[in-house]
Amino acid sequence: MSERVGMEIALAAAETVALCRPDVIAAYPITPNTHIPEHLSDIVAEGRLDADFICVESEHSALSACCGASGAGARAFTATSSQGLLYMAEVVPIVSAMRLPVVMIIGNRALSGPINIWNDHSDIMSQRDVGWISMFAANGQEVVDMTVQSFKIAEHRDVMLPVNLNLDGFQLTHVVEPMLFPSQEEVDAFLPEYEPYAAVHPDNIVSMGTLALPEIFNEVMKAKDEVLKDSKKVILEVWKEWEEKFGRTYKPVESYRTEGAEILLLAIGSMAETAEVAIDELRDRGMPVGLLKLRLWRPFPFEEIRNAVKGVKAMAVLDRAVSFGGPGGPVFSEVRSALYDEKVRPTIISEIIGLGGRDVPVGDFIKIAEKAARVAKTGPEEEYEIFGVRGS
Amino acid sequence: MNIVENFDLYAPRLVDKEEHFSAGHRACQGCGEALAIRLMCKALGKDTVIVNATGCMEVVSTMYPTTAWNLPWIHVAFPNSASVGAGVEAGLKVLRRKGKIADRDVKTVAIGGDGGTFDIGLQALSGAMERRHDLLYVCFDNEAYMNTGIQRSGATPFGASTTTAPAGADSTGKSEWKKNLAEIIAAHNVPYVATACHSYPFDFMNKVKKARKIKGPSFIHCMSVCPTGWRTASEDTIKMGRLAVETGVFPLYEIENGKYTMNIKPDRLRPMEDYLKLQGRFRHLTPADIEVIQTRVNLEYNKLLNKVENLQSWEDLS
Amino acid sequence: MIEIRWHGRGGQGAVTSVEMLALAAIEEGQYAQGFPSFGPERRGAPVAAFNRVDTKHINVRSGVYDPDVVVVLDPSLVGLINVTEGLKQSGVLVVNTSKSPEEIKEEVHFDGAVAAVDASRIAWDELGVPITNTTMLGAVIKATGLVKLQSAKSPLEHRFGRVAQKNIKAMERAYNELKIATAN
Amino acid sequence: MEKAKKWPEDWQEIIPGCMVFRPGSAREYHTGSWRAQRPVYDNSKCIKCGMCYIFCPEGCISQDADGYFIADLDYCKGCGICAHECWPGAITMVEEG
Repeated sequence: MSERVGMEIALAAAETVALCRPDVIAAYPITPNTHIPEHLSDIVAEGRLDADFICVESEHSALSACCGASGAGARAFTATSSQGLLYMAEVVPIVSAMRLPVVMIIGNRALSGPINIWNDHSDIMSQRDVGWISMFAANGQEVVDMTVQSFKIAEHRDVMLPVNLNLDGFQLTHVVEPMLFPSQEEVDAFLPEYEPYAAVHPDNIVSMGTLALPEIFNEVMKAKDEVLKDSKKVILEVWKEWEEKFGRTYKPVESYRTEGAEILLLAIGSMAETAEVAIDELRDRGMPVGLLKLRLWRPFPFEEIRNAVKGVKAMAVLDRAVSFGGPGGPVFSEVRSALYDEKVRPTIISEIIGLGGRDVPVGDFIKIAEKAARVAKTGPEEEYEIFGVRGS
Repeated sequence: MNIVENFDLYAPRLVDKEEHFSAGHRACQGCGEALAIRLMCKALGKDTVIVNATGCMEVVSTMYPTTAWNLPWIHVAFPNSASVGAGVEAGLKVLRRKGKIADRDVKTVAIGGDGGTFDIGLQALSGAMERRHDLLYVCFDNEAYMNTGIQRSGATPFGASTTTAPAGADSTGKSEWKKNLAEIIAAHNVPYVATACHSYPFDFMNKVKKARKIKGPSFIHCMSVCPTGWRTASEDTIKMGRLAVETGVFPLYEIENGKYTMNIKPDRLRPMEDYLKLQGRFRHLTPADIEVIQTRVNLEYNKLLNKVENLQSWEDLS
Repeated sequence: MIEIRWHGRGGQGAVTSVEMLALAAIEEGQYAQGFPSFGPERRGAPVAAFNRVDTKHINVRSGVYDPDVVVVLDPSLVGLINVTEGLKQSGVLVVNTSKSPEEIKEEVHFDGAVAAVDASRIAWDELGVPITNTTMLGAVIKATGLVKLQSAKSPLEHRFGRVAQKNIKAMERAYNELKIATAN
Repeated sequence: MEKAKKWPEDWQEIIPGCMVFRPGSAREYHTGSWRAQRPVYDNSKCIKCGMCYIFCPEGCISQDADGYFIADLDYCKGCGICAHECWPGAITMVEEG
């Protein structure tokens, strides 16, 4: 039976990871994810989890050790944020190329510089094209649920890819709130023991991490791309099973009050929850506005995005990262590109908000929705906007 | 004629006949590193997992869809064979504890070149040694970044001309001395640290066997002659390694629990000129340059002898 | 939904206060958030921490701007910072002070309700340290009625182990000794 | 050992992670073509010490039934180490072709 417990979400993430019985955890402290490995080391020290906690000397080594452990056939977990993710960056695309189902929780934080420890999505957006499955949680319950799901998806024989689960630093990691925890029996029933496709052991000799020459590299990349795209089938299956067992629904793109909506906001991460409050207010005022919440970032849910915008006149895509000198926020450019070939498509605007921990209160979502309603009639006013920036 | 140390007739009887590192690898003609790896694998035997840093040996041995390895082998990147090794070791340990794999001792051995060990991988190596993983790390030192075309590393000796520390009108090649890596690792209180060279195959293999038995971290620094990078004749690979030892520029010694032992102690050191003159990378050196090198080699050798004579095992100190 | 802002100094345990209050509410089946101000403040610096309590899932994840309740853990902060900033007129200010609530009301020019308790003295008496976070929890529970006093006991027991009973005693004393000056 | 194609033709044939499950399959590639000179043994001088075997970077020298050594010319790159290290002088390097 699930138990309702109040807890800091970072600790809840650690507790849930422990329910998934990882064999090896390797992590390095960095704000705001630190409480996750800290608490996992507590759980191991208390004897509640039979795992090796490798207290590595860098994030590069954290992900490297996870590669080694996963390559040896162990279930491996790590967590990081921001600069830590960048320090891992060399190893990140290798993990997916080697088809090692490592699970990583990222407590999203702005990239330096200037140094800033607070939330935005510039860290994960910098690691977009690396072949990992990438998902966002919007509240503590989703962190708990998606942590368990992540292991199952990653380790599925048709997937065998690493998963990063993103939760907003501080806005989620440091918040105490109630969550329903599945029992150990429920997790064990949902998540089978990890059976590696291959492992480095003399009983079954394999070479992992080989060299690929130009004669084969296109095919290798195509194979990597196809398996990531195909993983959506498994992701949907796992979410369906989760819904059947636990009654909570997960979709690649979720909608909130979109019936009859002419204006949409599209948000990612925890701000999608705050945006709901704004939608309620605007609906009360009679504005036909709804909200899309993007949960699955990679593989990108093209079909779901196309279906979700039918009949919509204008949509504001909210990004928590800047693509400097680029086409607008990274989520925006993906969404716009998904809709380019549609005969009828909404006007889309890019609103970049909440950088480096800048608070995004309900009123900001209302103003953005109002702007979207305006451009539905007049057309876009600029390529993209850093919303609410002083001096403009 | 003293061809090899402790010369044993019928050498093949003394070693594992299995070729765990198979022919067909694409190392250069006369590659000392390929030889050293072949010998290391014979000493390790089959219950071994090899964790390879990016470098010549990884590139020449595992061109997909083939592999030269008859041992389980994993490569991830350049700077992290020690941390990948740490993960492999931890993974195998936990899986064995949980009864998910066979209950027998499988040694994790991380390997890297001098670039991957002295320079870019030093942090990961230091971390792995400090954390006391049951891990043997073997550095195959050919004294430059050979895989990328002979660039200077922290292991490149003073005076060597490399493609990033070239000799020229205003330069005598590398202007800094080689980093003393064995001492750095020994300072981590690693119970077994040794230097070795493929030119002394039985000494090297014995050291590998000794290190393999250590429950905890161990480290071997294996000088590996690179005919391409050193600009020596391919048939001289063994001779060059022997000269490195006989001149004292690369003495073979062990540090066991803090106690130093000199394994090969020539009666008289040969002059450095004998070693330097055979190598294209040192061709530009003047007699004065060689004198500077000779002085330094003498000093370092004497420092080592001093340790050999005076330092005791920790066990005798406690 | 009730929003609460706690003022304290780094090291005084404001974050523990918000956690304990959130856990007490959650224990009762309510929904609650507790979170720090996320700043880099170190020991001694003025800090804030926040609660939201509601009977249904709370989806707001932005800052707290118009709190219903403000709690001041450290008497020296009154006058140093604007403790009533954004505080709703219908709300309540809960202060650790040796002064009367009427005096505080005058001092901070607040027309709403003010509650006062000498939490520092209680903390000295019961805990032997001037850390008022658990003591003030009792004051807040009394002033707001958000949760039952009983509901805060198990989070305190879980958090404080051997010294839990002392903290519970301090909390109970603050609950009983709180004085309230009603809104104008 | 099953002889594989030099390259997998299609992307569908790529083994997950480019793993290789055929230990020692590098032997499919014959490095003997790199050789400019080959070792020739004079068994009348051979004392069967095995130093050529020990020092071969390719590991391509083996012992025959009589205890003499032979280099596998499919793999011998002609580096000359064996000849150089053979102190009784039983091996000489001979130009190919």
